Amino acid sequence: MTDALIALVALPLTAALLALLLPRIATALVIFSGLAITASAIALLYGVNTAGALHYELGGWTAGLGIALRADGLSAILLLMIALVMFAASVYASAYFGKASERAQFWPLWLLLWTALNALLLSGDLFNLYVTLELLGLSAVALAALSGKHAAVQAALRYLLVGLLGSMLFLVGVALLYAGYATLDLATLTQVVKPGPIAWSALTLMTLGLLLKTALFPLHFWLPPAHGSAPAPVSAVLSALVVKAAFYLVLRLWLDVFADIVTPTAANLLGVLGAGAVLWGSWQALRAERLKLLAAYSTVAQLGYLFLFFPLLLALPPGPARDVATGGLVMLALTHGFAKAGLFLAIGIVQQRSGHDNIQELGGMVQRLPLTTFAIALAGVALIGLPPSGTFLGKWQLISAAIATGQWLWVAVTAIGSLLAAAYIFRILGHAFGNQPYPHQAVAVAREEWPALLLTLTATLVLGLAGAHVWTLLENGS
Amino acid sequence: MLTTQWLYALSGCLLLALGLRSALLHPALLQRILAINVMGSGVFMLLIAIAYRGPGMPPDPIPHALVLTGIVVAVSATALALALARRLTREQPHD
Amino acid sequence: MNATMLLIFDALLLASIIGLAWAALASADARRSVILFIAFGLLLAVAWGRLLAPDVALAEAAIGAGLTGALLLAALQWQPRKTADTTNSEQPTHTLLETGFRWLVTLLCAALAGMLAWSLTQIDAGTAKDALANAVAANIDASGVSNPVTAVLLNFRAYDTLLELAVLLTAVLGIFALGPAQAGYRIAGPVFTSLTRWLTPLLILTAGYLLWVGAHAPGGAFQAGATLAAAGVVLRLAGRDQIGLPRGNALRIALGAGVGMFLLVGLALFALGRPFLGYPPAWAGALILLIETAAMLAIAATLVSAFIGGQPTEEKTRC
Amino acid sequence: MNSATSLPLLVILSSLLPGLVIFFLPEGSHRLRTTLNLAGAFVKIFLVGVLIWGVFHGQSYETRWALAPGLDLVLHADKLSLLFVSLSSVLWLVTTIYAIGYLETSPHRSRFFGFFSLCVSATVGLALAGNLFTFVIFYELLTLATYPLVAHRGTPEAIRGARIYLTYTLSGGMLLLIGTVWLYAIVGQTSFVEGGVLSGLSSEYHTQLILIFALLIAGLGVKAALVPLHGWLPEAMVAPAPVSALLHAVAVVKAGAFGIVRVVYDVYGVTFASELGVLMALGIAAGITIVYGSVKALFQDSLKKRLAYSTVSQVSYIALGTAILGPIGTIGGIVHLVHQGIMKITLFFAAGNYAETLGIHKVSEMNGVGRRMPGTTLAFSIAALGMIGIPPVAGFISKWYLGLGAVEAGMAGWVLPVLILSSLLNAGYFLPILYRAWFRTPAAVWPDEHIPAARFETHGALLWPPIITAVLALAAGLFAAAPYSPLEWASLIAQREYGL
Amino acid sequence: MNAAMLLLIWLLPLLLAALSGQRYARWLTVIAVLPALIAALTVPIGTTVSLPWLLLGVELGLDKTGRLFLLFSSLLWLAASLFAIGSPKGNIDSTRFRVFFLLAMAGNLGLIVAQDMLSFYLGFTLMGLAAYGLVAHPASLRARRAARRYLAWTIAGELILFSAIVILAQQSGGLSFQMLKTTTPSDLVVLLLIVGFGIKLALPGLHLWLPQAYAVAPAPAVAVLSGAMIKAGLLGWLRFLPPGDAALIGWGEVLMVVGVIGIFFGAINGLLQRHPRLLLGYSSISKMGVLTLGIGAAWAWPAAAPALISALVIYAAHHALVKGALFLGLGLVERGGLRPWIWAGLGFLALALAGAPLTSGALAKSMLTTSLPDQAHSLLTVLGVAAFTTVALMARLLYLLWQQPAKPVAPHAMLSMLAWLLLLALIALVPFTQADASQLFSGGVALLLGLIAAALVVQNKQRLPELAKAQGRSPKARRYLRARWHRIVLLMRAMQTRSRTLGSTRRVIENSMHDALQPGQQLQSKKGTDSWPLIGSLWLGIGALLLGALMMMT
Repeated sequence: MTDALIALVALPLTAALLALLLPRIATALVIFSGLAITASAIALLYGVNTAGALHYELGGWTAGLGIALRADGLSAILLLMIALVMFAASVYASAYFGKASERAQFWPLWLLLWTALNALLLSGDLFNLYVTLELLGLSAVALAALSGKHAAVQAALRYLLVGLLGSMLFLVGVALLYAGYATLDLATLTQVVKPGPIAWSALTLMTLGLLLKTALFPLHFWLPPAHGSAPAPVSAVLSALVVKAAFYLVLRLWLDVFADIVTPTAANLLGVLGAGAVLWGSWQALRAERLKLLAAYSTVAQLGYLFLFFPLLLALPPGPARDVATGGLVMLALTHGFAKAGLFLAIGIVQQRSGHDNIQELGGMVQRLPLTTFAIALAGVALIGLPPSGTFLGKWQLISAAIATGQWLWVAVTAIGSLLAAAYIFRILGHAFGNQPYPHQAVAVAREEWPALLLTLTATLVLGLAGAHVWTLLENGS
Repeated sequence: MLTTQWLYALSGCLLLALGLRSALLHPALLQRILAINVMGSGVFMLLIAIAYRGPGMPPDPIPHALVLTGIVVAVSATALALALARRLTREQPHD
Repeated sequence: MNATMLLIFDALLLASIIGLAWAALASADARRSVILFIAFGLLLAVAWGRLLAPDVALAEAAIGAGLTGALLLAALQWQPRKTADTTNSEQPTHTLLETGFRWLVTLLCAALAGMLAWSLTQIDAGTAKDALANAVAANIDASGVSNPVTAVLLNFRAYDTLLELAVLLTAVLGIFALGPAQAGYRIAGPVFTSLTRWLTPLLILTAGYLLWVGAHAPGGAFQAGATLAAAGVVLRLAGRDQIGLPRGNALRIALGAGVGMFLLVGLALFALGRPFLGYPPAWAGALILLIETAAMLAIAATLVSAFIGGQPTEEKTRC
Repeated sequence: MNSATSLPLLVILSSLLPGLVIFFLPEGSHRLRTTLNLAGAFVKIFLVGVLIWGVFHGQSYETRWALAPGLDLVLHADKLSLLFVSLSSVLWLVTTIYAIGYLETSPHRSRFFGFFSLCVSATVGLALAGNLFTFVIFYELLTLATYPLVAHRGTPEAIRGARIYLTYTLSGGMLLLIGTVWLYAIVGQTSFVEGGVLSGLSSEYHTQLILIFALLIAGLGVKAALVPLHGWLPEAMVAPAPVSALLHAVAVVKAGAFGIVRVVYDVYGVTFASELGVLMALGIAAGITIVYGSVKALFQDSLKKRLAYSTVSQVSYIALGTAILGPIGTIGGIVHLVHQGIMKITLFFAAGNYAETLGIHKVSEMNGVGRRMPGTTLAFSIAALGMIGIPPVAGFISKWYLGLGAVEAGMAGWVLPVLILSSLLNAGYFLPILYRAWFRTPAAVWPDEHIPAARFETHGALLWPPIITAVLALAAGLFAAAPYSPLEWASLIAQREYGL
Repeated sequence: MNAAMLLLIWLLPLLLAALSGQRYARWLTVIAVLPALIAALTVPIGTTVSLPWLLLGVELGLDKTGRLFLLFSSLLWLAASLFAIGSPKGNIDSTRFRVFFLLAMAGNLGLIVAQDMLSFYLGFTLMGLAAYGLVAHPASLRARRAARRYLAWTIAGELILFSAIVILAQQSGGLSFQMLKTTTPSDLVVLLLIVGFGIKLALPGLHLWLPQAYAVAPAPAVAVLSGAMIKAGLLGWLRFLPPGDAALIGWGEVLMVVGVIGIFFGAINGLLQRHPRLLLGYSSISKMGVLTLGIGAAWAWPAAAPALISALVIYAAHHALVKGALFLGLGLVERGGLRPWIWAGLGFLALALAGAPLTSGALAKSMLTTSLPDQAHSLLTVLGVAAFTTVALMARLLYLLWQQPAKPVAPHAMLSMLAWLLLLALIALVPFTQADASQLFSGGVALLLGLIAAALVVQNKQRLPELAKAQGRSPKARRYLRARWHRIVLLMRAMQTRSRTLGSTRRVIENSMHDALQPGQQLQSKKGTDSWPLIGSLWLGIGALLLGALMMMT
């Protein structure tokens, strides 16, 4: 079972190297390794489900001296999501990048990003987390700048600076913790960390760095341009996975490692920022005039929901109630991952076929690109939080927990945010349904349409209907 | 903690703050990239100060290894940042 | 040197470091900033040496100050000359609000430093914090090398290093994706050209030495790679396009060599039933050297590529 | 899975699967699409028949599927759900036939029929929902499935109408969701149980329960078009006629009303709701809506808008019946669920026929249309009289039970005047139409005559659906006391709710 | 068999209505009425049919009252049907007319055999609404107005009845008339029933629909309207509020007062009319006053009720046949012009209505007066005066017919004349089969007095229009009335505008929502979001807050 832990890092990294060395067969290689990685993720999930949390000591050195890879229910689920989204986006990208030279540059970076994501989710070591964060950041920036357009490069540069600032603060936190507790192993740290200036400062600094990376309002400024100007498969992965990786770390730190340190007030602060993100992000998405910007702002908003969970989880006593709410959080994160990736992929199709992604000029799209429009609609369903998407279940738990703990503000925020989401999604669909003649020759490629469709279907149907398994997995894998 | 550790650790903090401030406030791109490097150096100094055990004592090798890794990561990031910045100026001709 | 002298030295050193950093960051002139930053890096190397971290000192000198400096200097080539003017002209445009925010940032940065300092006072001098250092010492024999830093870097925390090499690879691939390298440097003077004739082999030799010595003394793949890269930089500065950097497939192999070798070793061991990256103690030394050699090549190729700012084009190859 | 656990699911799938297949059919494959549509409709009716047979023989059908801890998707066939299910399956069949005729030559039929089937699937799911959670899911699905239908024509007006529709319904859905979650937070479950589940709660929760009730009703009231939440209904009239028929008679509006019935009877329990004092509020809201809708309808010249406001008014009869404590009022409300459906669908079919055959969209253009299209106009007349509450059309039965229930509950003082006033107003806006259609001399040319009178006054597929539903409306009233009539059914439901 | 016949009373007209578009449809109306006639003659009293599955459970049955009602109604319908068949094609010989005629017939005849409230109500409504089609049949503006007024009143009446029935059903716990005999109705119910049926019976104040409807509808339609259908109100009272309940005593007195008012109100108004149809219409109002009076008396003196009811039914039958025949006669005149023998026939009918000896009128009146209890002697006076006014009215009718030169529009149709003559014969002969001589000779004095009065009235005919003016028919008064109506119209319009304003307010809100949902071109502001000092402050500020929050632990 623990082989899967190694495979999840080694496979994409090896594939990246091979793709670098053998650009001609890179596409086939990516698809093949993508399948293998997905299989590993499934194996890992299976293992976690049957045997509980797994860990693997690299090099045979005990954790502390060496580095341990760890996987529990949460990380295993997210890893599978990463695998599926990346795989779908890979299939899409194989058609999206028309020129062989483009693909040759793209695939190695793409696989490195995949490596980084997997490594980050599996890492059980503070400093190793820093390295994976940097690997993730650099590969994401490199991919975001891939188009070479001025706006893209500019956005990527800002993305890079922001990412570096974030990592730096994270690293300071790591240093502080090492100074205080002489360990880098998360599991060890969890046991020894005590409230006090070191823990407070370290948590503050690490959180601060991660908040910047996960683009929590009001630190989201870098995200829309970066996600909005990257190539479509990259935008998909940036929005769906990369920001979520940073969020995952925040979650880990706050709920596991520093569980004894965090206070309700601090969690409320995150909640307030989350609320700001929901409202502001949704509002900006509503005002966006380009599809990609809309999707990017929607990401800002959707991340906000995740942060709304912090005050709720802290207010709930540890036990079943909190576990159920945590499941809701995971469900939201999962659904958003699939839906947003699918949305960006679909937007990419629109952009390629019509040469633009101006929302005002989408008239007739539903006739010419029915499957693409359908994918956008499905993604919209998930983003709004309508059933049967997983978001619906997630928001249910969000509202439920808020009511149970008497935190009505978050209920209102969720409601308004959802309605704003509906407004921006149906703004697209309204234009798409227009009966104006669609001026562009639009023949969609199945390799592009189907990944988008399947991802959004996963978000809306699979997660919604098979959602109970998420809770079971989290419970079994803890 | 030893006085030396203190001195260096505090300087590290200072460098960090200095770098952070400039990274946020400096109008020029190049200096901001430098500032982030300065920040990194501050953290490295902190780590190495922590590793220090006094004259004649073998220092803790782990922070050293971390810093080594950090330096390489920093140079990678700097190189990428500079490349991006260069691409940007090339795109945007100035006279 | 007695303790007081040492303290004064420390104070002076740190004051210089901070002063240089301040000066480098406060300057609006890019060139000035870069030069001050290189000086800052060199002084840092001294500081690392003072804190008994010679590996770091070497790396800082070679990479932090050296190659970063080179990269920055190269960047000055395309950096707009009139940064000073532009910043001057920008200065008065700060609105009151903006000024307020600037002060606030300054204040908060100071607070950050204060908070860190406060936290540091809380570090108790228990024995626990030596636990890891002791563990390293205890396991050093099984690591295959005697330099503890190298042991940590390439054995205990080899996984970090693997990913770090991946970071390097990512950076260079990112740079390559931005476009081909540009020949844009003026040819150095004849003195420099002749200098390169003996400087280059010297650097290569140094690199080899650093690599070899890393197993038991300060040094290792990174320092060696950086030195090797310095040779490339020197050649480049001498106006050579042919700077020892391979082209095409060979370059890709070189860039991927570090990660590749690491993975190869790790996976091979894994296939043989060992833990991933778990060297058998008897082979550890050799394997580490193998990996380090590949890593050195990769680092050098990467840094030179970064320095020339892109993928060297095939057409420019001189026969 | 045996039939007891799979049948409710199959009922949904019988329209869902054909719908999904239809999406992918090329525009030209008319025959296959029609076959699929009709096959689905007939299979559904057959399955519903099996369900009815089983339920009346004491068999219990339930599909249960866990979606999250404590949250089960439950499809449960009880008498109330079967009433709604049978209504929607039968009317779906009729509407499908009608839509096939109506959209004969228009573009994007695959898309249309795909969403059409989804819409019905959602309605059936909503009807079969065994708890409020499941109900909410299908309630939202219904919104989604109807949006493309309203926007179908793609004109700016259609898209505007669809957007308004959506703004209202999604906001309503959100309120419903919050109410449901709140309820869940208090009770820990949301199952529909005859007689309600809340009466055991201590009085400290009562304020909360009242607020929850307000949220739930506000959420459901949007679809049920309770004033002032009705604004979407006239705007959604831009949709093609079969869609209007569906919105007003089978699916959307009915879903809201059905939800109100569920909440009052099977969540709160009507006695408990009455104790809380919320029934009276609901009743007053319904009363205001009934009168307001009728008054608005008086002033509409557009036929479809007049019908739309009529719906606003009529659907609140259901809410009114729900608000009347006592089995008789309950019967009135529940039976009107069916009666309003068949009558209103007839009216919309007829309105569609006028528009499609002669290009008539306004009341003022209807002079003498009875002579040109006697079948359609006869159907229209029967339904309109039923709406006024003229015996023996079905509407009378509803009105009768509402009135009787109100007297029984001691609410006659205001319910009867409301009923009377509404009937008067109904007469005021329907009878002039009938007069024009039957007694005025027709204009020399019709506004836009597409379909010449041949063997029938219009296409057979357009003519027969309204006639069938008109006959149904007549039969539902005439044979109200017969076994298996909607009324009998409603009585059985009411007996169960009151534990009689 | 008998049960089937009762059912057929309902079913046959309805079924035939469905066929009335066919070519052979002319005789359908005659066929449709036959089951009722046969049932009235052959079906034994006490026959019941129970159809629990129909509607909310239908009970049909024939009792003594019902039988007589059925008899005279079916006879009148038969005569009217025959009369209608003789009418020229294209006018009332049309599918539409036949459908409404048959529907009204089904309702009217059906409600007579109904033994539960709902089937009665069903018949009543069917009759009332179908009659709208008869009134509205002529394609004239006047007919349209009259029909609209008729409809408004009818629907209002039906809704009031509905409320009453609902309450009554709740009070009695069932729908059957049988149960009502043991139920004490509440005052509200009684009031509602009085008003509801009072509209049909054209009680004064509730009569406004009647004159114009009678004036415009085709003759056979008016015949059944004035003869048969109007009596449904009476039957309604008898069925829903059977005398004998103490609660009705007070209401009986009220009803008697109303009846008296009705008698004179109808008579005086009738005298002021120049149009024979209007005159006859007001005469009906007056006669219905008599019936109202009778019912009131039956309620007020329960002991006398059985006899009174029999008398009232006879009176109703008499009035139905005579008034129907009068209208059919008018129809003949309107069509083919006045012929002496028609005038004679009308004269006979007028005498019968006025209660001249040897006519059905005498029989009916004498039965009514004799069945009144002793306490009701004042009513006798009233009835006497009423008879006097009837005479005057009839005299004026004959005079008007004589005076106004009729313009023949078409030749007389054999069938129509035959129908009328048959009806005349029936009216003339039936009294002799049913009554003893004393009853037939009563009322002579009143007739005599009446004739004298009529002569006086005829002499003073010049002054009548002035009287009409005094009644508020002057142009000025008419303007006033119109202004008042106008004001109501204005009010309605204002309401409409108000609702439109509300609508537009909502539209403004909606539009602004749309604007919000669909903003114009809004450029991404780079400056605002890219301000590093601001972002830095926010970022680090969040850090400071976070640290503070974390430190709040202890």
